[in-house]
Amino acid sequence: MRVAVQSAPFDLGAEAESFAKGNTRMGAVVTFTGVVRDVEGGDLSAMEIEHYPGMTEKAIAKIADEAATRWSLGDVLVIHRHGRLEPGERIMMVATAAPHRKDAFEAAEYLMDYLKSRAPFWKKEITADHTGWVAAKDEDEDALTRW
Amino acid sequence: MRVAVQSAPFDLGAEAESFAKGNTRMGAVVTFTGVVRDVEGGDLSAMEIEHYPGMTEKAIAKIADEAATRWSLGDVLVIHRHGRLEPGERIMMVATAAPHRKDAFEAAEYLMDYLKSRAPFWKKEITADHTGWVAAKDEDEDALTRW
Amino acid sequence: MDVLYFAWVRERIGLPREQVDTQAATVADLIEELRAREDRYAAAFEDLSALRVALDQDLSDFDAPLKGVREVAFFPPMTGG
Amino acid sequence: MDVLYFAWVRERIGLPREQVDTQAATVADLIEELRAREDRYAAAFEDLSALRVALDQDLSDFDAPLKGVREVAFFPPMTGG
Repeated sequence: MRVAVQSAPFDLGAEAESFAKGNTRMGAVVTFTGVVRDVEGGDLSAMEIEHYPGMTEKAIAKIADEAATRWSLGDVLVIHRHGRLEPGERIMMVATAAPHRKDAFEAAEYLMDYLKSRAPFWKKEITADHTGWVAAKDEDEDALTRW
Repeated sequence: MRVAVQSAPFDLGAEAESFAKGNTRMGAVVTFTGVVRDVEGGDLSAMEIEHYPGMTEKAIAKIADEAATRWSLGDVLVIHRHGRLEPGERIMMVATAAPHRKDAFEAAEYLMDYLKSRAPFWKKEITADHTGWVAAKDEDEDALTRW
Repeated sequence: MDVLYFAWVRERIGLPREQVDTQAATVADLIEELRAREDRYAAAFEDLSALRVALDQDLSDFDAPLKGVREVAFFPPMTGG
Repeated sequence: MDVLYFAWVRERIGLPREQVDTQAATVADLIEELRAREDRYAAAFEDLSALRVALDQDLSDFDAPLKGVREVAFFPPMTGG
């Protein structure tokens, strides 16, 4: 398991390749990558991601550990950026490796659902004429009831 | 949408990177990669994948089209190899890009479920002392009832 | 009409494709004709529940009509992915 | 005890962390003390349903005891991923 919380960009291709290379005895590898989308209207100039150093790493590790107890997993990778990101930049990725596809998919979705609402990150959107914190969505909180 | 049916290996890192790069207005990118696992007992020497040239491409395109009508998707990629593969080699990958993670995940799972049971590929396992066609699993057929 | 065989159906029959001259109205009728030919066909078509059929490269059913069809393929349940 | 603020809680209060000398028994008691200090605190703690709390870097509840706790953090619902 590897958890990285960083301001630097990450190389999706290299991360996916090296994760899969380290898990050739697993039948299924799933990756999820989150990208900064432009807001409605198309005038997002940047997104700023604040986090809680210390707690962030612990919270993510706890989520990944829980996933490993729920599914048969060979490996988990979580990378999450903080700081200033521009539209089109990649915010974060998770990767899961499992003997079977169902475990790899479900564990990746579980990680995403919990990272959204239980890891201490806060997003701020900066547009030409406005700056505002992104509100948590009810649907993200509701997604947790699935597990 | 890109569908590739090929005997040559594919470069997961490069494919994931280029797929994500082409979809920076999508918030979510999911990839699934299938890997040749060793069989129980650990003596798989190779897997041979037969397919139905002509029908394969059509069947995959139909599955991908259906996914695009069911979910809000920006893009779909399917690569599936045929011929001889050794343990640890990558058999296939799918990638989906969508505005939201739920669509990207569900569409990728849908593609996988249908590729398993509705695209004309057949796997043969070759071990030191045995050669045999992989039997379709009831659970793979059952997986389709979810959709 | 072109008849194609894949995986163990191909192995049992011993060839990947052949031209078949037939007046069979449905897939099931064609299977009856093939079964009657030789043991290897009878062996391949022994258990229809273990077989699938595609007509002109689209999955179909055993009771589907063959009128206008140019390519019939028989194979076991697929195991892709 | 160290008290940390994140996102708009930090912006409303105007600082990211401070040392607070308190005998508050629970998180809710600590919030009452902070609210009473100044308007900016009252503004930050106006709507508790919009706030979350972590004790020593673990998510917790407003009625949790503060005994033995070294670090309390207040922040809005998280929006990671």
